[in-house]
This record gives sequence, structure tokens and C-alpha cells, in this order.
Amino acid sequence: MGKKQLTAKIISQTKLADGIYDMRLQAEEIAACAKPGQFISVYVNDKSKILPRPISICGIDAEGGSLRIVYRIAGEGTKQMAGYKAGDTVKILGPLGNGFTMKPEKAVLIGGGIGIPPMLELAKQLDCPKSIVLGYRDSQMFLKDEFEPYGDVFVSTEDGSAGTKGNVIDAIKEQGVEGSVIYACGPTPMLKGIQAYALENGIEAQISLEERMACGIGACLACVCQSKEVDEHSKVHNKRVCKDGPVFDAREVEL
Amino acid sequence: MGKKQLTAKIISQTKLADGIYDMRLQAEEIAACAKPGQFISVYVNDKSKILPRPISICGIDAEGGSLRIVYRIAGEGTKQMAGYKAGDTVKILGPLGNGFTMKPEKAVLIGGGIGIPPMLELAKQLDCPKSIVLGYRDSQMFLKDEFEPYGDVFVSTEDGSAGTKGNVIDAIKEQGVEGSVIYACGPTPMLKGIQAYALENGIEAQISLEERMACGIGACLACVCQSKEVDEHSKVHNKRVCKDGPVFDAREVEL
Amino acid sequence: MNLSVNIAGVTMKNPVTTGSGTFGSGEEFSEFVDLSALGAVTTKGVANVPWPGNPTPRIAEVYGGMLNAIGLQNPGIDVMIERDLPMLQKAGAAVIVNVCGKSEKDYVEVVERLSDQPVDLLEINVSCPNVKEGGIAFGQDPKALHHITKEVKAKAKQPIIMKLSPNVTDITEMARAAVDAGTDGLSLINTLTGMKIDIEKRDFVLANKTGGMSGPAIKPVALRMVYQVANAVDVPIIGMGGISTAEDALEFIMAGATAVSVGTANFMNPAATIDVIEGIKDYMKRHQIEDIQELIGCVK
Amino acid sequence: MNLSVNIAGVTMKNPVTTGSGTFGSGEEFSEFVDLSALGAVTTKGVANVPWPGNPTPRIAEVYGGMLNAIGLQNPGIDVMIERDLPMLQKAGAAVIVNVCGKSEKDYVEVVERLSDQPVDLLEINVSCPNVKEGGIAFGQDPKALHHITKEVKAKAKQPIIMKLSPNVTDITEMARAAVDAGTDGLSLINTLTGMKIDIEKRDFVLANKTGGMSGPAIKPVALRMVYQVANAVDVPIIGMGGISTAEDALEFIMAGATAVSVGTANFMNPAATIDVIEGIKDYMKRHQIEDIQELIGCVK
Ligand SMILES: Cc1cc2nc3c(=O)[nH]c(=O)nc-3n(C[C@H](O)[C@H](O)[C@H](O)COP(=O)(O)OP(=O)(O)OC[C@H]3O[C@@H](n4cnc5c(N)ncnc54)[C@H](O)[C@@H]3O)c2cc1C
Ligand SMILES: Cc1cc2nc3c(=O)[nH]c(=O)nc-3n(C[C@H](O)[C@H](O)[C@H](O)COP(=O)(O)OP(=O)(O)OC[C@H]3O[C@@H](n4cnc5c(N)ncnc54)[C@H](O)[C@@H]3O)c2cc1C
Ligand SMILES: Cc1cc2nc3c(=O)[nH]c(=O)nc-3n(C[C@H](O)[C@H](O)[C@H](O)COP(=O)(O)O)c2cc1C
Ligand SMILES: Cc1cc2nc3c(=O)[nH]c(=O)nc-3n(C[C@H](O)[C@H](O)[C@H](O)COP(=O)(O)O)c2cc1C
Ligand code: FES
Ligand code: FES
Repeated sequence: MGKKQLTAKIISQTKLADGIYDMRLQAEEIAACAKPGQFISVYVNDKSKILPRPISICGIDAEGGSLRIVYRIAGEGTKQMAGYKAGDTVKILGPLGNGFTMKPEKAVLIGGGIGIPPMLELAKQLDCPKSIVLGYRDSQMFLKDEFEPYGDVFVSTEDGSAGTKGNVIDAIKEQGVEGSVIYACGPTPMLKGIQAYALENGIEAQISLEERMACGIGACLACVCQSKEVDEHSKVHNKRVCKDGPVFDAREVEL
Repeated sequence: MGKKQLTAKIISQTKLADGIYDMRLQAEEIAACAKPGQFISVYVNDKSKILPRPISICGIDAEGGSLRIVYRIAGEGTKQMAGYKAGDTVKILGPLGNGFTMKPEKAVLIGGGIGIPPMLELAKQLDCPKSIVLGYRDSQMFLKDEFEPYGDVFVSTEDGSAGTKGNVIDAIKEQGVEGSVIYACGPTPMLKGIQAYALENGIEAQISLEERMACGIGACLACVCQSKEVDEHSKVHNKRVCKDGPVFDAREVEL
Repeated sequence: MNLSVNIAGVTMKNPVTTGSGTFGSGEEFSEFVDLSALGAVTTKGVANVPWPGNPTPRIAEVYGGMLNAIGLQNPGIDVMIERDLPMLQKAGAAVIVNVCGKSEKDYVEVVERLSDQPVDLLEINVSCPNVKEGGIAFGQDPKALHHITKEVKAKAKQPIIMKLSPNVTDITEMARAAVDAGTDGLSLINTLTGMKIDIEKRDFVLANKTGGMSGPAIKPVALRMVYQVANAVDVPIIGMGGISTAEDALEFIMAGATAVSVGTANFMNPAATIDVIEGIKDYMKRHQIEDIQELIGCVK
Repeated sequence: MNLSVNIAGVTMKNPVTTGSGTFGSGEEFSEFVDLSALGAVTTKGVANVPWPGNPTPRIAEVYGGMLNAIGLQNPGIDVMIERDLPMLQKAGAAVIVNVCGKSEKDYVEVVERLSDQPVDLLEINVSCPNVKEGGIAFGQDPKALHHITKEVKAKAKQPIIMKLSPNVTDITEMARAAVDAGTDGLSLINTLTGMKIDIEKRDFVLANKTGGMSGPAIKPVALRMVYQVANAVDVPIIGMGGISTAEDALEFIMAGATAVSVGTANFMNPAATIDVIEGIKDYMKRHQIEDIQELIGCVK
């Protein structure tokens, strides 16, 4: 509902860590209806690049009419985005996709790397006891402080410089983190681990996937993932990450 | 010699008339060796447009290391240029082409429309008695005041709102403007008229031509004009506007 | 001011439709576009049975365009008839169904299933470069194209439009083959086969290695082919390839296209189709053109 | 670190040369580029006699590229021998001469005139879309291509490289025809035929109506064709089409090109060739690649 393409004014842009940026956008119409786990498509101001970049919504200020995104420089498009300044404008489309389905049960929120940002708004809005597990590469733990008010925060780092050395699953096991619903976003290997863990332990897991996108609204079939069952819409074993996801029940998709 | 491609900082940008802009660029290396009648190639900051726009040099401040260009919004590229602000940068290549050959004889400088700007630096540098004839569309007589210190200025306007009603040839005839060398830049029909007038009256005329360009340095053969004789370089009846011109002796080219 | 055009006896209220595969069933764009305001909605290629398409990554961005190797994923003709066509009818849209298949039999089956459906035109996709069987095989060989055109035309209840591939030496030869076999119209171009390599991974970007290139970058090639075909045969043409503005659309119309499709531009701007229609109106107003007919093929 | 490559027995100190027609004789760019730093300078197409080329406008800008219809204006082989080749020799540049003609006789005449000249390789342009006779006529028909290749090869003292047109259905068929006839190498792609219309003037932008499209926009098509040809025949390939950065060049090399040409990019940046060479070095350093040979055709 209510998807809009609009030109958003950049309110602020700050660097959170090496190559990680935090941008706030004035975008009333999108902020008014966005939900945790949804994303926006950001068109870069460079006519050689025609496709938008999907970026998760990290924060929603419906009253102030603003959105927050936190992104990593991954290539030319995000590099250009990082060069934009407060006052510049950027064309965006959103809110896209289905967000997380918020359950009133004890929750475990898991974010890995650049999958951490969408968990922040979820942590804010999810009204129940939560454990939050964040996986970083090293001690540059962007956003970690902001999670603290919302639950117990556990950390893993690949280089062992903080928290559990290893990945988020290692942290969960080491710290004995428990809950009835897992919400997760991060790299595919991490989500695979969580999927396996959730299935083994019979826990519900909502996982947010990534795939290359063109339309962002379910029309082009660029962004499919494999579904376990024949999908209602596609009639084959494909679901669209942009429209049927990006959040899926771990039981319904093959990674 | 000494063509350079460099990133120039925009010192100022002002609007002179409807759709006519005045831009000053910091470009030491080009300003140091530029001559009246030469041009620069301006690359627009839009990756969908790969070719530079040739724009005549309207003013040279060798000491201050700056160049001045005055241009008209003719399409998308010049429209974007008009949006640039002081402090922005733009990639340019220059100085390109051969400028006017300054003779110590009584001169008539003729500029028509957007052919007026290159005549200004020539008027400044040409050290001899001069008549200056400027052809405008209407009463928006950009740059006219700046010519006044350098000679007698005569004006024609298409709509008759100032000076002679008609074109520059009409003004020359009506005002009895005379001289031994004509220097001219403007639309092809005007240059044709001047060519005929000069040949008839046995006067030397240096005319500055326009053609679509790619390289700007004589390599691609995009920008040719017809030469009366077989050209030394091309071995055919073609001369390159960018390299052999843009200023030609009216006797050597067919318009 | 008259914007309506006639394609093989079917009147489109304006000359703008959508590039098959870039607009879904139409439903996905209905939040941005009043479907009934379009000349027609052209749907994603549909086969006799559901197709799973290719593995991902299915798309890659390239300078001024994109590559796709969707592989004609589609839910099959049953779903189209049960779900998509009623939706389009309800939305008041004129409908062009894009048909794909692996064999002539497949195409004919789809066309026959559509015979009693609310469909205005059939666009026969014999030019998809991203599937192994069918698709482009028919589109690069004039004999094969002639044969399938004849078969499909014999069974079709609606007028048919053969969609041509640009990956050929002589597009007019292909156009003639289809026209000789009785096609009611032609549409072109489908995508140009392209490739992208990830030099860091030292691998193809697309799982399918090659993909079909679309978007603004291909416009000059598309326009040239539309011009050539318009001057070689006598059936109406739907022109496409890189159209993202009204100016682009007008170039195709002046080159001889009776209608145009907006494809990849829908990804750049979901309301691109409407913007193109409005821009054409503005142009006609500015140039005091009463009937768009005056512009079709006016550049010779 | 070894950047040198071998094309048909000729060693290039690095794999980067210039796209014929985009670099003049080399002289025009010598203010920006040390010609001896290039793998080779490829000169503008030269015929047996001077050619006047096409009327203007000869070029048009398109999204991410350009169209040209220069029409092979050139001062003829005499001037090349008297003026350009001595200049290139003095500059210390390796030289590839691009040869054009209207008939097989013309090509052979040029090739024979060059037999005792300081020229490393001959690139035979049978793919120019902008001249009526010769040019592309040879480049779109495998039989004609085979024949001219055989003729030229029989008379050439230097190794020959046939330059292929992308405006064909099957580029591998053309490549095989040239290889079967004995070509020592292949270069591809020449330009894609395109068109642009000025909707305000309601006329073609180019005097020649159509022109050859080049620049970043055509890269995916060029890369696909280079990959196809590299996997179909066994002669060295000079890859080109839209290369403007070292990343672009590396894509072509990984797809199977032994060397690459920088063409239209020279208009965007007169030092583009040097930037590409430096960028390739940086990549090799970063990835600890000792010999560029390791990269040629590494993506399969
Ligand atoms: C639903 C979703 C949410 C995302 N949320 C975030 C986020 O909050 N923060 C963040 O930093 N990144 C996020 N990403 C990843 C982000 O989209 C890519 O990093 C970004 O598109 C890279 O663009 P680029 O131009 O810098 O890279 P390039 O590699 O130059 O991009 C080339 C093309 O590939 C696409 N692409 C490249 N990497 C990815 C990728 N991982 N996923 C999808 N498309 C890709 C680009 O969109 C573009 O079309 C998300 C991706 C998806 C699908
Ligand atoms: C030697 C020379 C000096 C010039 N000096 C000036 C000047 O001082 N002030 C000024 O306003 N204009 C000048 N022009 C014209 C100026 O180059 C064009 O107006 C400009 O390139 C238009 O670009 P655009 O993107 O706005 O138009 P578009 O029409 O969108 O441009 C499309 C393409 O056509 C080319 N083009 C369009 N019109 C012309 C033209 N008249 N001449 C050459 N190329 C053209 C563009 O460079 C571009 O490659 C000069 C041209 C030449 C050749
Ligand atoms: C993602 C995508 C999917 C496509 N799917 C189809 C299809 O199913 N059938 C078809 O005939 N063409 C298909 N095409 C081709 C387009 O309809 C169109 O011919 C082509 O993209 C050129 O137009 P454009 O540049 O405006 O996109 C597809 C194109 C894209 C980009
Ligand atoms: C202005 C211009 C002139 C060209 N002249 C020739 C030529 O004389 N002979 C030839 O074989 N190719 C010629 N070409 C084609 C280029 O050499 C090259 O094959 C093509 O432009 C694709 O490469 P690019 O995209 O890097 O420019 C010309 C291209 C341009 C743009
Ligand atoms: S991006 Fe088009 S369907 Fe998902
Ligand atoms: S613009 Fe290339 S020769 Fe003049």
C-alpha cells in the first residue's frame, strides 16, 4: 500500500564507521506508512546508473516525516550516495516489501554486518522481551549503543576484538540466548545458519533476504528466491524478495 | 600548444539575458596561453552525455588564471551548465583551435547572437581603430556595454527594438561601417553574408565557424567544413573546424 | 487533439503501451499508473505451463541500461486467464498478451486458450535471448520465423504481432518473413544480447552468463531498426528499446512506429508511461498537431 | 610484472591500443599521451586514394555514447607513408594500420604499399557501416569475408587482423570465416548501426541518416561478442567497444581478448589510454598477478 516515488531532501549524513554511513531523509509520505523490515529504493544521481539501490529502513520518524537509512559502500552507487550532503536531494521509492511480523513472544533479534540497521527500528517497535545479537567484523560496532535501551545486547566479532569471537550463532550458543521468535537480517551464510538452528530447535525465524532488484515492486521477477513449496503467485518454486519478502519465514525458503 | 584537460573551479555564474549565462572558471594553465577566438571543450557532469560542449573563450585573465565563457542554453548540456554554482567544478579541455590573426589594420568586429562573446576578448586585445557591430534578436543586448570602451559600437536587432532593424550586414550598410579587416563570429547565414560582402569589396574577413565536435583536437574528423582548395592535411576539400579553425579566412572555405 | 492509433484493426486510445516483462501483469504498477489511461498493457510473456525461469543473479546494471536473464519465468496460461485478465478487464485496460513457448505447439496452445478471452492483441515473443529452446531460435532464422508466424496466425482469434530480435544481420529480412507469413503487425526490438564480468570475482555477473540488454543505451539501435522495418514492410509497428521520455517515444513514432512501448524506464520511474503520454500531448499542443497520425513516419 | 602480449607474433609492450578513427594518426594526441607508452597506435582507416568522407553533421551524441558517420575520410596511403608513419616511428610507437577500401583491389593495393613500411600489424576494416561500397558489405557476409581475407592475407607482409562488424546474427560464423581464410587475428567490435532523430526539426540528426554507435553504452554487446569469438576460434583477439576504464579493459581480457582498444573514451579523456594501462597495472599489483597472460580468457 501507499508506495511512493518522491524526491527526498537529505537532512543529514554522517559516517558511523569505515565505509558505513547514516543518512536521514525527509520523506513524509513514506515515513507515514513504513514498517520495520521494509526497504526503500534509492536512485543515485548518476545517469549512467539506471537502477535504484535497495536499502533497508533503519529508522522511521512518522511524526517528523523522516526516514533513516544506514548503508555500506559496496560499489559505485553507494559510494556516490556517501558523497551527498545535507540539503541535497535523492529520488527514492518506498516503502517496499513486507516488513517483519511482530509477535508478542520473547524475541531474539539478530543482525549481521550491514544486516544490523533494519533490526533497530524493529527493536524499537517490538513490544516484548528481547535479546539482541549483533555480528560485526571487528570493534567498529556501529549502532550497537542505540540498541542497548531495547534489550540485552550480545555481540560477536569475526576478529574477536569484542564479544564472542566468531559469528552470531557462536554468540547465541556461547551466551545461551533464548527466545520463541527469531528476527534476522544479514549475509546468506549467517541466515542459513539461523535457518538450520531454528528448524532444529523448532523456533519460528523471520529472515530478511537480499537479491539484485530492478523494479522493487514485484513486476520484473529479477529478485526471486527459492521457495520450498510451489508459490501461490508464481506457480513455481520462486518467491519475489522485493514483494513477497524481503522477510520470509525460514521454513518457506531454500537458501 | 599546451592544450590541457583539467578540472576547473567555477568562480562565478551570472545570467546576462534570457537563457544567456556568464561563467568564470579558474583554469591557470589554459588562461596562460589562450588567445582570442580559441575555444574550450566543456564536459557536463552528467554521465549520459559523453561528449564535451565547445564554447568560445569570451575573456582571458592570464594573470588571475581565469577564463570567461558566455553561453546560451541550446539543449540539455548547456541547461545543466547553467545550473552550476560558484564553487562547483567542471572538466574542460583547452585552449583549442586557432584564434583570430590580429592585424594592425582598421578592423570591423562583427558578432551575431551567441557569436558575440568571442569578439569581446578580441576587441580588448586588438590594438588598432575598430568598429564593432553586434547583432541581437531583441533589446536584450548582453555584453554590449562591455564593448563600448574598445571602439564604436553599432547594433542591429531582428525586431528593430534597438539600432538598425535587421541583421549585422544591414547595420554595416546603414551605418556606413568601414575597415580593412573583418573579424566575425555568428550563425552561418550571417557568415555567408559577410563572406559575400568581403569578397565583393575585396576585404579580408576572418570568420569563426561552428560544427559538431567529438575530439576537439583534430583527430576524429567529425567537424569538417568545405575548403575551396584541396586541404594540405586532409588531401580533400575538408578542413577541421576544431584544429584548422574555428577561424578561417573567408576566401578559403565554402559555407 | 487525437492521440488514438490503430494497430491491425484495434484502436488504442494513445500510442503508449508497456514493454512485456517490465510491467508484470499490470497489477504491480496499478499503484502508480491508472491502467486504463494507457494505450494498452502488454503483459509478461506467458507459456502454456508455468516456467521457473533462470537461476539468480538474473539482472545486472550496465552503463545506461541493464542486462536481464529472467528466463521467462511465468505462472502459465491458466493463471493468466483466471487472475490477470479479469484484473485487467476490471481496470479497463486494453490488453496485449505476450506469448512465449518452447515449440510451435506451445505457442499455438497459448494462443488457442486466449481465443475467447478479453485480449486485444497477441504479441508473439520469438526473440527472447535467455531461454535455450524456442525464443530466439525462431527469431534469428527467417524460415523458422515464417513458419511459426503462419502456424500462430492460423490459430489466433486476435490479430498477432510478431516481436523481433535485434540480434540479426538484417532486420528487414526478418520483418518480411513475418509479414509474408501473415502477421498483422510487428514489434521491435527485444533485447540485445550482452554480458558483464565481475573482475573482482573473475566470473560472470549473471548466472546465465549472457543477458538481454535494455534501457536508454540501446535506443539508437532500436530506432534504426524501427526505421528500417517501417520502410520495408506495410504493417503497423510497435517500437521499443530504451524509451524513457516523450522525446524518445516521438523519435520512434517519427521513424514509423504506430505505437511504442515503455520498458526498462518503468524501473527508473514507475509512472514513466504516464509521463510519456503527457509529454506527447505537450509536444502536439506546442506544435499544433491535431492528429498523431501526422507524426507517424514523418521522418523519411 | 609482465604486461606484454603477443598478437600473431608481434609483441605489444602492453595490451592497450587505440580504436581506429578515434586517435587520428596519433599525432593529434601526442600532447596528452606518450605514444611509445602504448601497446600500439592504431591509425585511422586508410585507403589507396584520399576519401572525402560524408557530409556533416557527422556525429551525434546518444545516451552513454555517440553515433558517427565520418565515412572514412582519409588522406590516402601516400600521405600515410610520407607523413604519418615516419612520425609514429620517430615517436617510438608500435603501429597497427587500419585499412579500408571499396573493392578487394583497393585493400590489396594499400596492403602492398605498406609491405616495406614500419608497420607491425594490419587491421582490415571490413565493418564500417558508414560507406556505401566496401566496408560492411564484406563484414556481413561470411563468404565475402572469407574471400577478401584470403586475398589480403596472400599479399600482406605483416600479420593481418580482420575487424568484425557487430551487426550480424552470429559473430562466431564471421570469425570462423576469417580464421578459415587465414587471418592472423581478429578485432571486434566495430560500431553498431544506430540512428537519432531531432524531433524539433523532424529530421535525422546525421546527414547520413544512420551512424555507427560507440562508447560505454555498447560495452555489454561488445564483451559478449568477444567472449563468443574467443571461445569459437583460436587466433588472438583485440577487443573493443565502450572501453573507458581499466575495469572495462579487464572485462574484455578476462573474456578472452589478448589486447584491447580504447576508442570513443579518448574523446571523454584524451589520456584515457594511459589511465587504462595504469589501472591494469594497479589491478595486477593488487591481485598479485605476475603476468597478464593469467588473466586472458580466465572467465569461461
Ligand atoms: C532488501 C534489501 C535491503 C538492503 N538493505 C541494505 C542496507 O540497509 N544497507 C546497505 O548497506 N545495503 C543494503 N542492501 C544492499 C545494497 O542494496 C547494495 O549494497 C547496493 O545496491 C550496492 O550498490 P552499489 O552501486 O554500491 O554496488 P554495485 O555493485 O556497483 O551495484 C551494481 C548493481 O548491483 C546491485 N547490487 C549490488 N550489491 C547488491 C546487494 N547486496 N543486494 C542487492 N543488489 C545489489 C545494485 O543495486 C546495482 O544495481 C540491501 C539489499 C536488499 C536487496
Ligand atoms: C567552436 C565553437 C564555439 C562555440 N562557442 C559558443 C559560445 O561561446 N557560446 C555558446 O553558447 N555556444 C557556443 N557554441 C555552440 C555550443 O557548442 C552548443 O550550443 C552546445 O554544444 C549545445 O550543447 P547542448 O548540450 O546544450 O545541446 P544539445 O543539442 O543537447 O547537444 C547535443 C550535441 O550536439 C552538439 N551541439 C549542439 N549544438 C551545437 C552547435 N551549435 N555547435 C557545435 N555542437 C553542437 C553538442 O555539443 C552535443 O554534443 C560553440 C560551438 C563551436 C563549435
Ligand atoms: C526484466 C525484463 C523482462 C523482459 N521480459 C520479456 C518478456 O517476457 N517477453 C518479451 O517479449 N520481452 C521481454 N523483455 C523485453 C522488453 O519487452 C523490451 O522489448 C526490451 O526490454 C527493450 O525495451 P526497453 O529498453 O524499453 O526495456 C523483457 C525486458 C526486461 C528488461
Ligand atoms: C569517430 C570514429 C571514427 C572511427 N573510424 C574508424 C575507422 O576508420 N576504421 C575502423 O575500423 N573503425 C573506426 N571506428 C570504430 C572504432 O575503431 C571502434 O571499433 C568502435 O568505435 C568501438 O569502440 P569504442 O566504443 O571504444 O569507440 C571509428 C569510431 C569512431 C567513434
Ligand atoms: S525487483 Fe522486480 S520483482 Fe523484485
Ligand atoms: S572534433 Fe574531432 S576533428 Fe574536430
